[in-house]
Amino acid sequence: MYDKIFPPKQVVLPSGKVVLEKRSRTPLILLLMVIAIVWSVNMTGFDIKLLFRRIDQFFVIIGDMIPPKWSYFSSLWRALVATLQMSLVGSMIGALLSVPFAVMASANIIRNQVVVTVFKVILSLLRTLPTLVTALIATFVFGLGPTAGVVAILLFTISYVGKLLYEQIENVDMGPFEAMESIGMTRIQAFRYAVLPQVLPGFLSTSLFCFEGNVRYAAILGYVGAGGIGLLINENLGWRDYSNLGMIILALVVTVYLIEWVSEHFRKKLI
Amino acid sequence: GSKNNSSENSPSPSASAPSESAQPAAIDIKELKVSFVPSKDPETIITATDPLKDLLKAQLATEGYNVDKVSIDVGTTYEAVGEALTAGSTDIGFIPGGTYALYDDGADVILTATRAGLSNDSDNAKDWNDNKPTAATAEQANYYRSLFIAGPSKKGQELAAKVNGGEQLTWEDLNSANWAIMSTSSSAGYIYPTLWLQKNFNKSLTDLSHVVTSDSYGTSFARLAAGQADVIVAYADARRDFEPKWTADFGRGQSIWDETNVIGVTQGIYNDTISVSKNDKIMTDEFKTALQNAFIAIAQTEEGKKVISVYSHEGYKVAQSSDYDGERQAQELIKSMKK
Amino acid sequence: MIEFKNVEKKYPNGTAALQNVNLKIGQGEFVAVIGLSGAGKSTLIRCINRMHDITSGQLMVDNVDVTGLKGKQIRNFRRRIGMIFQSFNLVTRTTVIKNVLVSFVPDLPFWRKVTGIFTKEHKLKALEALDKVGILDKAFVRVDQLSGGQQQRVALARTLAQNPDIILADEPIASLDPVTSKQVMDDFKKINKDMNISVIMNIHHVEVALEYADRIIGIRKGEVVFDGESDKVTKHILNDIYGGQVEELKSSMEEKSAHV
Amino acid sequence: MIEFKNVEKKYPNGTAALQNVNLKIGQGEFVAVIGLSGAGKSTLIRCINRMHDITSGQLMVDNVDVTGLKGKQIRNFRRRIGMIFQSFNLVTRTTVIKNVLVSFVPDLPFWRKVTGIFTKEHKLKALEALDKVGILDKAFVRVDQLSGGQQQRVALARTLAQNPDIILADEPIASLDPVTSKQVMDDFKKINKDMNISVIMNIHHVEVALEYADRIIGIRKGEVVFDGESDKVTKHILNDIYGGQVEELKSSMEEKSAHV
Amino acid sequence: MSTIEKQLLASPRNRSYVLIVTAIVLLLFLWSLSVVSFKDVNQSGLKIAQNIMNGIIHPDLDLLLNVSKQSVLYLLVQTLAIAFLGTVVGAILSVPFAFLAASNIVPKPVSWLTRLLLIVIRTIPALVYGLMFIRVSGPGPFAGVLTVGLTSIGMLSKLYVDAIEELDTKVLESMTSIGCTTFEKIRFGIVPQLMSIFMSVTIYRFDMNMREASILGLVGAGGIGAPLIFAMNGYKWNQVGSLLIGLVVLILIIELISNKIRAKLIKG
Ligand SMILES: Nc1ncnc2c1ncn2[C@@H]1O[C@H](COP(=O)(O)OP(=O)(O)OP(=O)(O)O)[C@@H](O)[C@H]1O
Ligand SMILES: Nc1ncnc2c1ncn2[C@@H]1O[C@H](COP(=O)(O)OP(=O)(O)OP(=O)(O)O)[C@@H](O)[C@H]1O
Ligand SMILES: [Mg+2]
Ligand SMILES: [Mg+2]
Repeated sequence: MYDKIFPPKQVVLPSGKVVLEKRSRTPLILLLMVIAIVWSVNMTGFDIKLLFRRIDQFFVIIGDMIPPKWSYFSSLWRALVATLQMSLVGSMIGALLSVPFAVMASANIIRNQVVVTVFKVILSLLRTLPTLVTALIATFVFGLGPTAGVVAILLFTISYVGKLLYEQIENVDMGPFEAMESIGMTRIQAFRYAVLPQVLPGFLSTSLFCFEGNVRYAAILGYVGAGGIGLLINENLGWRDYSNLGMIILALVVTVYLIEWVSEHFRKKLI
Repeated sequence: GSKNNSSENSPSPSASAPSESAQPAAIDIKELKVSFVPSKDPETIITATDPLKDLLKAQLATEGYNVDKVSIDVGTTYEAVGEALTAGSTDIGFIPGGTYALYDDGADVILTATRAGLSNDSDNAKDWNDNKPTAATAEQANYYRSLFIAGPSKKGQELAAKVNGGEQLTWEDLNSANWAIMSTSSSAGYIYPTLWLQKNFNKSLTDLSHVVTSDSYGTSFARLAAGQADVIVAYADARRDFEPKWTADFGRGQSIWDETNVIGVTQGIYNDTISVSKNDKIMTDEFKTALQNAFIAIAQTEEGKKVISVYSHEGYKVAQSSDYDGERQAQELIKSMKK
Repeated sequence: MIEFKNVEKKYPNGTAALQNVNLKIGQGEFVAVIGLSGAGKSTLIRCINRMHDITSGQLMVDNVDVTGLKGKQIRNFRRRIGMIFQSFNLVTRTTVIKNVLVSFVPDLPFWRKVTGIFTKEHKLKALEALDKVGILDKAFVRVDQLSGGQQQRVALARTLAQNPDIILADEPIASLDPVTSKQVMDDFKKINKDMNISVIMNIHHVEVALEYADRIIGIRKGEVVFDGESDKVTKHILNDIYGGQVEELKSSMEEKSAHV
Repeated sequence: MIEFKNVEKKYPNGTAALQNVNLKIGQGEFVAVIGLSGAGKSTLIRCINRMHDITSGQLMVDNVDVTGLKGKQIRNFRRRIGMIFQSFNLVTRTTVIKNVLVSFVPDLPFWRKVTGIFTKEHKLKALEALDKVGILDKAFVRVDQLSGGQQQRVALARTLAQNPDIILADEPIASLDPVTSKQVMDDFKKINKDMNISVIMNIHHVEVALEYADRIIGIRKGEVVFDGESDKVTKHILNDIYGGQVEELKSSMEEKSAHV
Repeated sequence: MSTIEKQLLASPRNRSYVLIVTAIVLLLFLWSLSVVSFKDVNQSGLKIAQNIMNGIIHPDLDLLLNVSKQSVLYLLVQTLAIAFLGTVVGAILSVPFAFLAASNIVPKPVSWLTRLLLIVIRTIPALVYGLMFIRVSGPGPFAGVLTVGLTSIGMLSKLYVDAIEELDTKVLESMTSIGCTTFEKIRFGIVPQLMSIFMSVTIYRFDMNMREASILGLVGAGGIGAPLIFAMNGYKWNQVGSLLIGLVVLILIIELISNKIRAKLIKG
């Protein structure tokens, strides 16, 4: 298409040979990018000068957070633990459930294109549904508190890990899969023995990243009464109690760091 | 997009002021930023605020100010507008009294909204139950109350029966119920109910054993209807707002007035304010007065009424900082209880 | 015994990859299939274990019509036929023995299939298979740490562990260097002779084919144009199989020998 | 002319990779360096363009003492010497021509370096280089779509575009199959003869070395144990270079020829 | 046979390790499972949930199709602009972070410190960033862009780092042999390798940012978020439904396009 509008350039070598050079798409892409950026800048009122002039205001709240109020830890750790539990359960179940979804959405494993498309769209829809909405609905179904948060996290995990997983599965080397089939395995068995070992490290790493993300995400879930540390964040934001907020964030940072450290340890073992 | 933030432009008498007959030289203002926080459930989700821009421009022009551009933003949290006012990144904020009191280091209150008064205004809960349903009156009020509302659950009925029977509720009665309240910075959903508990039982909302926070009054009422909560706290006309939903969406057989009862009434809460930023060079006393006049005038036009009704405002009254001393005390009290 | 009767294979896009194929291959034969690229060698081999379906004709293996098999029957049938690929098709992230153990999966009870825990007996069998191809010492090494030749041997061991009657090999030495190729071909020969397993192999190296195989099948444009003992292959026959391109082939053969 | 005078190279960990090396290589020679793995072949080659520093002795290229060069001088000096690697070392994600154009980068004005926009003249030169190695038609194809042999040719073209006096090649055909190897070796030979570029090549395939190179340098344990014309290499000499392991080598050679 | 048995005995014993790790994970899981309870499931709650769903799947189409400056369509387009520009900002900020965090480029302590900083950056909730930026620019889409930009950094730089750590450094060796300086090596050896992966990661993040629009509503940072939250708070689920439909259609279109581009970038 593009090549028809911009016919390839001819390059003639001194020896008389002729090479056709396809027109680069880079200028067109750059042009489109520039147009898109200019349009968005207009649309959003983005103003880099204002940003630099007033950037000091950005740090006011950070300044208020330091030093964090250490004594607040005694009132936040329960909520933190609850948040961790919520995320752990939601992420683990979600990650496990995402596997069948991802398999059904992989064009190279499932031969029926309709099934594949349907599952891809399901995963996409799941990701679009705002977690706030799912969490709120969950509070009505499962009552108030962490169960609802778990469900919301679980749904999000399925959609996020599921999507990354099916992308990995579709990029996998299908040779071993073929070999397994030639041995007489079913497609599901062949998946288990030929594809799973290849995607396992990636799967674990996305799941752990998602778990860590969920710990932070659980912070927002407090907003709809799904429990956890989110309630405390909202409360302290409401009261402009930024030193307490600083303590919460510090506690979260330490937690996330520990999770990352542990997950890195196991990921290295696995690869 | 705005190329310049208004706060950086001090008002200057314009050289080429349009010579409007009897007016003194008009003052130019590049941009005026107005931020809204609907403190109650907004009438419509579409921010039908566009007409306000022109109304405000027109009114300010008659006060001798030429505003090039009015931009309006709608946030959903009070803190966002509060911070913006203190930082001077917005000029005018429609915020609840509680938020004003919390951010008064950077915000000045200029107006209080007035709204239709209600047919009940007693601070005795039984009166509200005897005179059901509550209706709007033609009178304007600049304050409202918060109610403790007991729902159709067994516990809720039990509490209501006690109140209607003229008995005093005990702390044990309240403590045995499931509560749905709003976040801590909400006046009607947290602060004033806490004050009430403090006055009557020397306790706070957080002392209750079974209490959950809702993201919105809608959720509170839904939980009340579902029996997940026995008691909720809400602004006085909330039941009017949720009357249709009660039977339609929350699936109750009878009307909200039949199934819910008031078991406590808080003192008056000042209505929403219009506050302006202190850290904003254009906010001279003259300009504040001009704004006060402009908003009051807008609220009297047909078109203006329509716009502000989106936020359940019906008119504006000039306000002083001292009007909110009660609010400040309440907040002090709650903060000291938290510690 | 494998028997092709008037087999034809058309791909969905209309390519007629096999036409009019009639062949009988007895148990224990070592057959090399040669032909130009695109002649249909891979298609021929893959029809035997139903990795592809034929479009008409009959394909009998031990007097069973393969075309009629379904689902579980196909899978059981495939268990008897080992397949070796040009690119080995191993799971490179796991150990050698795990790659071999895979052959036992279809026989396992469900819980073992899911957990991937194998019995001691199976492990011994897998090790034996590795021993047969001479890489017992690499059993617990990860496959991606092996050379190409060693990897092909793992693939061979995987197939042996399956205890097949027939081995199909699709250009098993194409991605190996000459020395390793020789070792792998020797392995094939040994297995073929010692265990009486039929070997049907696609191969591009004519000289290797002539050296190792008992029987040569030449394919051109989807048709069998030669079928006979290796010793009977003449330059003329090669010319026929390779459709007049034998001159090129010859020169490339010469190049190669000049080269090594 | 390249001249090694008593060159010694010790790695920081104490390994003496080169000792007592004295060599003179004239312009336009085709030299093959052979020896066991670990003998020091790569080290020898890499000292020439200062990818490694020698620890004592002198290394002169065209009567300039290479050891003394610094920073920009080294870079300018390297521009005259092309280097080819076993694993090609191309940027696989871009087109062939962009890989070749990289040779001109050090001569570009700053803005061109930043934007990566090359002159038409440079493009022509790059295309010519590609023409010389016979893959002009692949000029605008992404490298990862090429076969190994084609990739090595791109590397060769990149080096040619540099217009070097000397090409150093570290096992350029080790990862290629026999047919492609031959093509690449022919390219080397052609360049060497037509353009009078010196070629110094490490190589494991003795037969190939003997066939193509004018001169053989045998290295054992960091020392030059043979230096002479290819025709003069006898089994005895090979035995010496490969330290008694020539029996094995021989058998492997026989295997190979049996094989092709 | 005996050598075979010997070899079997020589199999690496990591069973106890695997068992212990599995046991720990299981225990953690069971311990966490204690937060889950289903005793609060009741009929009227289900009824309300059902009504909510019912509202969402019976969207208020008038709202969606009405075209004015404040219509859903306009706000959707504004969300698109916020997400796009936010992603651009995030991508630009992430590049230096990624290089500073890549252990094969900078010394260990530097990469460790950068990683720590990245954790801090991505741990601060979007709500808090929203407030910080509102102090800078006031409520509105500009604050939204900045918030989106900052919240994108966490994921973007992590995926960038992964790409950088997989760099093929052999190319650099050959560039050294050509006589290139460090700058030239980065420009012509590293950038071409990273470009397409970075682009593909960034496009993925753009897609995610569109979906996070509802969170922006919480801080008044423009776009479809505020109406979405208002509609939720007002229990107008048919309005929520219509907003979501608009969002979903837009996102599906974007996803379709971005998948195409990403496939092209990766496979060439
Ligand atoms: N999946 C397929 N769909 C359509 N046509 C195919 C397919 N696979 C192969 N073909 C075509 O069928 C013909 C035979 O292909 P086949 O792979 O059997 O050849 P081959 O002899 O194995 O060649 P090579 O030596 O290159 O492997 C070729 O024309 C090929 O293009
Ligand atoms: N960077 C290094 N640090 C320390 N020792 C090294 C280094 N590189 C090579 N050596 C050692 O120097 C000796 C010569 O290595 P060199 O790579 O030159 O051998 P080679 O002849 O090229 O071998 P091969 O054929 O395997 O490539 C070997 O003993 C090797 O272990
Ligand atoms: Mg084939
Ligand atoms: Mg070497």
